[in-house]
Amino acid sequence: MARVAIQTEDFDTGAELAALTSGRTDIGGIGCFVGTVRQTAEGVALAALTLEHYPGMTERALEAIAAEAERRFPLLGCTVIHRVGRLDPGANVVLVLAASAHRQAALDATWFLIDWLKTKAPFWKQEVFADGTARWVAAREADTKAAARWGATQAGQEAPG
Amino acid sequence: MARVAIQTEDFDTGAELAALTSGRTDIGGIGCFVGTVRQTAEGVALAALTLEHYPGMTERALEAIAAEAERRFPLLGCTVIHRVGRLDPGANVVLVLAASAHRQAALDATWFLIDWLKTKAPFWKQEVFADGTARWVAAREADTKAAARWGATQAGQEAPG
Amino acid sequence: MDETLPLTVLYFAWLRERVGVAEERVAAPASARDVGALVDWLIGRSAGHAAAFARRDVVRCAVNQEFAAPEAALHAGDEVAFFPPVTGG
Amino acid sequence: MDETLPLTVLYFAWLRERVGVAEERVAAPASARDVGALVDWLIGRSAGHAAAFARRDVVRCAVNQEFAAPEAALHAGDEVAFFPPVTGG
Repeated sequence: MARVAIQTEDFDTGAELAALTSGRTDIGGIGCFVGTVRQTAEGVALAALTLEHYPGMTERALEAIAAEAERRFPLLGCTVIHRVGRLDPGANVVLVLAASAHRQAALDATWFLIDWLKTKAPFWKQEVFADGTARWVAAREADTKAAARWGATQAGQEAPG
Repeated sequence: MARVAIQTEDFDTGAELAALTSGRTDIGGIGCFVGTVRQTAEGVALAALTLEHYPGMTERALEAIAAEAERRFPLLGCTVIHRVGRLDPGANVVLVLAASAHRQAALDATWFLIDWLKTKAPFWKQEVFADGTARWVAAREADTKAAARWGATQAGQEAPG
Repeated sequence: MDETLPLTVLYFAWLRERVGVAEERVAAPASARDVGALVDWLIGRSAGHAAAFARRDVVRCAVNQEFAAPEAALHAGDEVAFFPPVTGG
Repeated sequence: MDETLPLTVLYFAWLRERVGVAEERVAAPASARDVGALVDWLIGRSAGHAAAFARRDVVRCAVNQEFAAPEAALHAGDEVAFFPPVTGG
């Protein structure tokens, strides 16, 4: 039921919403989150963000995360799209959509999907600066905590290698 | 900073998102909620939903709710659009958008806006059935509880008349 | 001294249906100095008004487009609206 | 009995940069029967490998595209990936 995609090109949130909901009359609410590239990383201006991923595993991880959301919440559909490659400031990075009969489940699932995606899907961000230097973004403790509030993992757990 | 609208015509979520974010590089996340008309009300098929409102007060209430969201969360913009009149099953009813540097504030504010809108903005829903009968929707205790978790009101409080 | 309080009274949703009008201009007695007292007086105007306010605890009020409690004071020229709990969103 | 374990090893992000390759096919010794033992052996392959695994506690692993702990068993033909904590979204 979930639509999952990893792509270099931009996504069209309006078109994705329409694809998720058109012709349906059982949906009462759709939660949505769009993540975008901010110009500034800790006070330093970004030239771009480069997103690397693990082809094959990333698709599996996103499908497992979406399946877990469908197991936990009474969803009538969900969409997860993540871009990879070089992204300019202001560009879209990630789209999450979750549809349900009621707003509570739609918004809970949206939040769950983005929290888990941030900590369980194999993407790595690199910040590229105006002088050509680059820096890999460190994982944020706050993201780990945000994911942890959803409890035990079913869609794969990270452990030190 | 907030855009607030009450209208009979449909809204275009993609266009509203673009209007909120285009040309900006300070936004890191946009939370969104779209409410739609469900076909079924407690097992009975709906022909339509009719939405009545209080012209003048509704605009003021939505502006006050948006201002309260901007006071509580570090927002970089928000949009609240609510339709009125006769709406068919599947139709859009309400759109909430909230943009921030980080996802936590964007999603918190989205949730806050829809919770407060549901309990503090003067709209009334009437369900119209296939046989021509109609029934005013009763306020839901769950909505009052959802709004109450955000604490004391600043944008007007309902009290028995 | 003026013995009456000129007010615009609005009704929405099922209150409008029971009263039979969406809006009326009334000259309330000077005793109707707050929302609760105005309701006491409106109930006597017609069977429809009485039906609209039969369960006063579920009726909500706004004075000049701000939510108002039963003890909210009224002044000449005020716009007073009565309606059920809101159900938008 | 085969004395070696044929594996495909992948590196991502700064691990890839330190090792110098994104992918290598290795014939690990039979002693490399779990992820932790494989890392012990990989560290000896080059200064780049040693640098990549200098802080083993921050390195994450997947075996056949599923997250795996240091004690996860390895089998001939496995795809073993090493990478930093993920930072998507």
